[in-house]
Amino acid sequence: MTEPTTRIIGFLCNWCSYAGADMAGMSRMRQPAGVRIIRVPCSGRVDPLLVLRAFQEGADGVLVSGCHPGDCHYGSGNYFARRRLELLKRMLPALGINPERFHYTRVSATEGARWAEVVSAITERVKNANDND
Amino acid sequence: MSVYSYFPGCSLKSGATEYDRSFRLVADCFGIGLDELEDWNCCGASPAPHHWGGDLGILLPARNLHIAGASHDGIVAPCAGCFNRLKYAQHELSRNDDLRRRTGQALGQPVHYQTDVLNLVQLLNREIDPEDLARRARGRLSGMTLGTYYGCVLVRPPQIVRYDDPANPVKMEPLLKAAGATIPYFPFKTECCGSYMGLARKEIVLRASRRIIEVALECGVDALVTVCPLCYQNLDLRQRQINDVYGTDYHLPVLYLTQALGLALGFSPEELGIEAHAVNRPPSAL
Amino acid sequence: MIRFPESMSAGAALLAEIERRSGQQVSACYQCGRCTSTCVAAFAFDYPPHTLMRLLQVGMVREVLASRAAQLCLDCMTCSTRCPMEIDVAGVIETAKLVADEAGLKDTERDLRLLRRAFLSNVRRHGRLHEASLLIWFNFRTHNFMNDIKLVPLVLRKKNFHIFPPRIKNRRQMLRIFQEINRGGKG
Amino acid sequence: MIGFFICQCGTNISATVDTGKVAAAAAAMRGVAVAESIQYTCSDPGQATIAEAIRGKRLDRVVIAACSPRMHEATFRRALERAGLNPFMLEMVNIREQCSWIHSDASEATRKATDLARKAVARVRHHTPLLARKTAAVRRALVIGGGIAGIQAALDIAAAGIPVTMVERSPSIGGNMARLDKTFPTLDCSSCILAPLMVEVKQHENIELLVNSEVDDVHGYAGNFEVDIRRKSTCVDEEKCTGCMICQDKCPARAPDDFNAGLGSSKAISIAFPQAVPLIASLRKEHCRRFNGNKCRLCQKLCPAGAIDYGQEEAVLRRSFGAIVAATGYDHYDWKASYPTYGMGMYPDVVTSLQYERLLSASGPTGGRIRRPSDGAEPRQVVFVSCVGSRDESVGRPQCCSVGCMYTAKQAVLTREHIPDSQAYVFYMDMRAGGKDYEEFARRAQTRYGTLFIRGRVGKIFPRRGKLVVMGTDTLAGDQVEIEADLVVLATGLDASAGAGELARKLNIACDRNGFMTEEHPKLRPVEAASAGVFLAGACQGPKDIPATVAHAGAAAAKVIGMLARGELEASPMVAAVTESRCAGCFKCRGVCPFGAVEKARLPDGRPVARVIGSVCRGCGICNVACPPGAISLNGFTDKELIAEIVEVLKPDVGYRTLDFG
Amino acid sequence: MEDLISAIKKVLEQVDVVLGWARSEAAGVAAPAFFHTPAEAEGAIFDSTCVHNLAVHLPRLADKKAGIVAKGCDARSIAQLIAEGIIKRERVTVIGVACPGVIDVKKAWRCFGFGKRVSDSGGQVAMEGKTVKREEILLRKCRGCREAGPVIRDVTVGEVGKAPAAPADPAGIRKRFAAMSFAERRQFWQDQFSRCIRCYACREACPLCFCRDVCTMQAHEPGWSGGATNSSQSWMAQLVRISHMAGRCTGCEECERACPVGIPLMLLLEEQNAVVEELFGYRAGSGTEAKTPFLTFDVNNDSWEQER
Repeated sequence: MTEPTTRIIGFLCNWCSYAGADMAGMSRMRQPAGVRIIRVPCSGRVDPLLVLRAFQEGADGVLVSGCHPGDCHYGSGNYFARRRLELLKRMLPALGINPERFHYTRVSATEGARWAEVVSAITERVKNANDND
Repeated sequence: MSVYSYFPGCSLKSGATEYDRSFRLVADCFGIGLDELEDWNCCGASPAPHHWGGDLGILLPARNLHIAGASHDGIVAPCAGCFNRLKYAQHELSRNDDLRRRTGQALGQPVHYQTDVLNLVQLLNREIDPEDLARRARGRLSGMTLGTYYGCVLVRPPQIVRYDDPANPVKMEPLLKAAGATIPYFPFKTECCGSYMGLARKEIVLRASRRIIEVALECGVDALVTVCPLCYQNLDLRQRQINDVYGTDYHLPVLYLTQALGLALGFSPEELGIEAHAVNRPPSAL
Repeated sequence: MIRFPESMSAGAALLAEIERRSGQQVSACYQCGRCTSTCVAAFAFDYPPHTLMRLLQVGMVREVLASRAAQLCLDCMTCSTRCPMEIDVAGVIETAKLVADEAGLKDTERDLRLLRRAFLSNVRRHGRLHEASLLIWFNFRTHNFMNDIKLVPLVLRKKNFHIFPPRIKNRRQMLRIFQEINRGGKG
Repeated sequence: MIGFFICQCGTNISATVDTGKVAAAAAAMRGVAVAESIQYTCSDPGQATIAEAIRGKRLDRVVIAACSPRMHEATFRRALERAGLNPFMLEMVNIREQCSWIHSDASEATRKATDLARKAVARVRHHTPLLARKTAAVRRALVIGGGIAGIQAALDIAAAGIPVTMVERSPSIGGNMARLDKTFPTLDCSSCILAPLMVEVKQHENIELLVNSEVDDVHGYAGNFEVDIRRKSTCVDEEKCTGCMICQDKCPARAPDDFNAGLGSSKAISIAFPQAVPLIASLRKEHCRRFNGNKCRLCQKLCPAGAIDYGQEEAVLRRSFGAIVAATGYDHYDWKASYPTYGMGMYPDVVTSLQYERLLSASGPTGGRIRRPSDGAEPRQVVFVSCVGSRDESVGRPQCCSVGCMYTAKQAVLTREHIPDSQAYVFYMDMRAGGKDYEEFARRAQTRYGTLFIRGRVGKIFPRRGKLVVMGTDTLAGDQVEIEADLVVLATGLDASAGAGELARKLNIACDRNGFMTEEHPKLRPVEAASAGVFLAGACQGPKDIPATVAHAGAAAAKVIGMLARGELEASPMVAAVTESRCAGCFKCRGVCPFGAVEKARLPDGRPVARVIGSVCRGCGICNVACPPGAISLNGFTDKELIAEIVEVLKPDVGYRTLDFG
Repeated sequence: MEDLISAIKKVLEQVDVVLGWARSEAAGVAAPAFFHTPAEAEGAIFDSTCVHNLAVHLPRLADKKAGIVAKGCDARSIAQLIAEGIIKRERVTVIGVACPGVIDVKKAWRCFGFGKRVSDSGGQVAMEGKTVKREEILLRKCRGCREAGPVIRDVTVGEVGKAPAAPADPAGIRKRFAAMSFAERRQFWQDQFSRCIRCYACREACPLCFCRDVCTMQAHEPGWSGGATNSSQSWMAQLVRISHMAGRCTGCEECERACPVGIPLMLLLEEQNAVVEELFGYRAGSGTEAKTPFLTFDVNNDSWEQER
């Protein structure tokens, strides 16, 4: 191993973002190899503690991706999620985690290209996150 | 007794002295103290915001706000245009640090701009109890049908002046009704009279003002009531010009709100300066 | 003929400036024309208000800046309160007026510009508006000596009418305000 | 005993991922009894290999590394089931769409596939067998609303042999369609096509019709709803009333005419309209003299059937239903307060499009002759104003009403048909004529009927010498327009009907920002509401014209029939479940559940605990996060499973770890 | 004190028990007491040594009618418990007291010696002849107190609403923490939690931690943290608690006061409360009707990710 791979845990909702990531694959869009996707039914299922647990286990970054507003398969899961995750994002500095390491975003089932862009961009940002700030 | 800083503005000191006079008479009647602002300056009116980046439209009124300070219960500007400029300046100063800094520089000290800015209707609504007014009204407005004409700048832009319903203002009504007048629905109460175009582009003013008078007569009003000297000028002073251009024969009196209330309170048309209006043929019931 | 996309790119910078300063989104307009419907000055415009908005949308910003309409707008804000998309149309036009000045487009409606300038220098000198001298000066400059002369006796009838209203005392402060404007603004 | 099978997918996977190497790594993982690389796991031989291993090696859990679970999870679940295993003892690893297809470096891809395999093996250890539960469903449907949508849905459901109860709050069914004169683009008479259907509802043996009734409360869940229906007091015995109208003729108290949209007047006791179904009178107490302090009892004295009962009381019926169809329709936008520029209702000759329908209709207050409300004169110049309360953010109505363009064109046509020397002007924004034959119809309005279409919005309407001046703009000509009109018709937009929001709350379904009820998926589930067992029909879901409403209602009926035909419902077992011993009784789960799937229960010792109604739960897991003691958890996505995934997928720190947190 | 005692007696006529404080013979501060009879109520006191937040007992008394003597900060906890439906408003009678601020007993002991009894009179805190000005040893929360008037109260004793006039806490650890880099903060918490003994006093003292026996901080399932007393697992366990306090913590500081090894837990809770207030304009315990922001959402206004 020459350079340590930037490992990012992605929690993706089954209906939008996971399908979007599949779409990116079907279009053969190259993506960073460090992303490990965990499928959840809905971003509303993502407990902020899961994110913290991923950091504790050594993840370099965590990404939660769900449906666009109004598109949630369950109606409101992404709305609950963004409140919880926004709090988490703003709490991270106090916990000693550069908030650049955590992102939550929205990718729909048809947005394969967007998914590829999102993971590439976020991998870059995580890579550049300076913990001595 | 409440005392207000009184910002007459240029009009009330020149072309609209009767507005100034009738305002003072009515204020006296109800024990409203008016303390004319020391060394006030022009609010900038319509031209100031259109030149030199527009900031003059804030700095000129800002000086008046600053002079008023916090000395009284607020500052009253009977001229609707002045009221609008003062509100506008206040709004901009409250959200623009740089502007505040520059204004302070010009004034030589940090600008004080938070005083309560009131228009005439607001002031009268605050200070006059309609029941009290009804008791003191001598019946000279009863049987009269008055069209309330608010114009533009009293209610627009709503997010800055924050006064009355911008599409259908009604705040003059309670006072005039208490004074005995009948107020019909007047659909042109906020249509523009043509503003300051009288000198340079007269045709705009004449066309706009004609329409207002035409609709007012259609609604059966005996007189229009306004709080704006410029509206007054366009509707009353230029009524003969309208007749000349359009071949009409309008004689619709245009009163300031304070003149209408003054009549109800028993002052004579002469005292109120109504006889000096262009259309000074008094409405039948006067 | 409007050529896309050249037209859009030509107007992009000016449009962005107008949108930024007015805080309005010109692209929200769907050309219903309600602004024009009750505009009291539109009959005197070269372009009605909704067309001004359209010209901005297609990038023909200079046409708007140089238009008579932008100068003649009364800023009565009727259009702004009635726009179904809640666009402050008057604010957009007003901003166009300022941007036109800064871009040096000063040829349209010279009389009107003259009047506004005269008004302001009147205020600069006296601190307050001196109506009579403004009227005389304006009529003289526009060679329209009888303009509104018939109104004069009507005004003179009024009690306490000052032909020469008092100047303000602190005229130095007034000058400082105008200096500040000239320093900060681009006039 | 876990079986691990990795698919080569021809070369789709094996070109980048060394499947043999991954299988070897998997074989070393705890609990893995067999690890194989297979050319095509989804093929018959592939599935046979897996089934054989399950039986031969006594596997109780299976991990398959292949394509996306969205592709073949169902396939492999069935394979497990056929091999005698619970189908939920499967875990899939997505190494195609999310690995081999997006990476080119073989060693990177292989390492990632190994990580993912380890995560899946760890996860599958926590799987428990899940059973799809079946619940009996009540074979009866409730249709709320008796307009054309409700009528269509009820008739379709009843035709399939499923009993229906229709609840209508007004005295007659028929809804808005009954008030229309003619319909676009065919100009056939609205009541001629509607009336037979109304009668059919009344006469259908499988339909119970409850008018003057409203849904009071809804309990239960899909298959087993308990609904309280409030029957309002109308002082008329429905069984006895024959619809002879004697009471209405003799009643001395005038009352507003709701059916005629406020034009003309009716009586305190009346039949809603001549074609009403059921044809029975009802009494409006607020207008009746007897209920306002007078002694009048004329109607009771005169009624030949003895149907008048002043003491009639409200009643609440409780019924059980398997499914509910909401068909509450629309109301026209109440424009008066928001459009002072159009006179706020001060001018009698500014009418709404619905009022104009009544003026056109032969059953209307003018007998089908167009007359101005102010003076009864026949108008010559009629101005139509589109988009009143539509496409107007300033009054909070950004949406297109979707029918205004067409009904206005129709009304313009009918105006010329009624008054040949009249002229119709239509102020429009954009002509939206997207239906079959619609554009052709709109063209004809222009060419054959001489309607003048003016593109622009009206700014102001004011009176002048007995006429109304309409100030607008012709944006195409680029100039202001002024028309002196005899009559102005406002094409008001469509709102969700009054009370729809309240009903939606009772049904536990959402409404969009415009107040219309929200479907589950805008494309694929257009008639299903987000709550299981609740369906939407017609304009309650969004503005629709008649053909679209009928189609939508038919679709809702088909869904109801499909659901209730088998008599029982099968629910996915991947739903939330409560470990009662851990439940602290705080009910935060209940607060966040979008579907109302959590109910309060009490343990024998009196302790309150949450309980999940499996047939209502949809498996989102929002509750799982909200539960502090972790008592409620989502089957198939438990905290334990997810934590195991996190821990394992990040396990080999060598060459990886850059962040030391905790 | 007479006012308080008679108030408690009055309330006792309608409830089963009143929670309050009595003089303690043992420790440094007043002791929580359950008054069942008017005679017992004679022993009630209230002064700056009444540090405990008695609301912590209310969930366990949910089936009884209880009265409770409450400082401003305690009342917020009660309000929050009611808002969450943990206890019922009609079953609790709140006796709001005018609070002079309460002492940080650790600071008191630093002045007087460990374990010594302290007493409070007229702004001076005294022990065995030694005195110290009360405001010098107030708890951190009392400095810049925002809660002087109890948000809910049925009976009021004394003139409530005046916050103690004490200088703000010297920034100390907070100032240092603010200046740290992300890596330094991680190290900081590792050091802090290396001292954690997993006693769960933080949880036991917290009025809002109603899960108690089924709390996931210590449960083996589902495995948020292991049960070991190493820095990493203790830290995660605490994060579980803090996460569960989101939008619920009223900032009463009881967890930090109870921590026997002095971990600055409020550093995190204060931060979280500040973020919640910034995002949602919400402070837990502001009223009995409020809905915790994480049990609801706002479709149109929750749009932070778009701003980025």
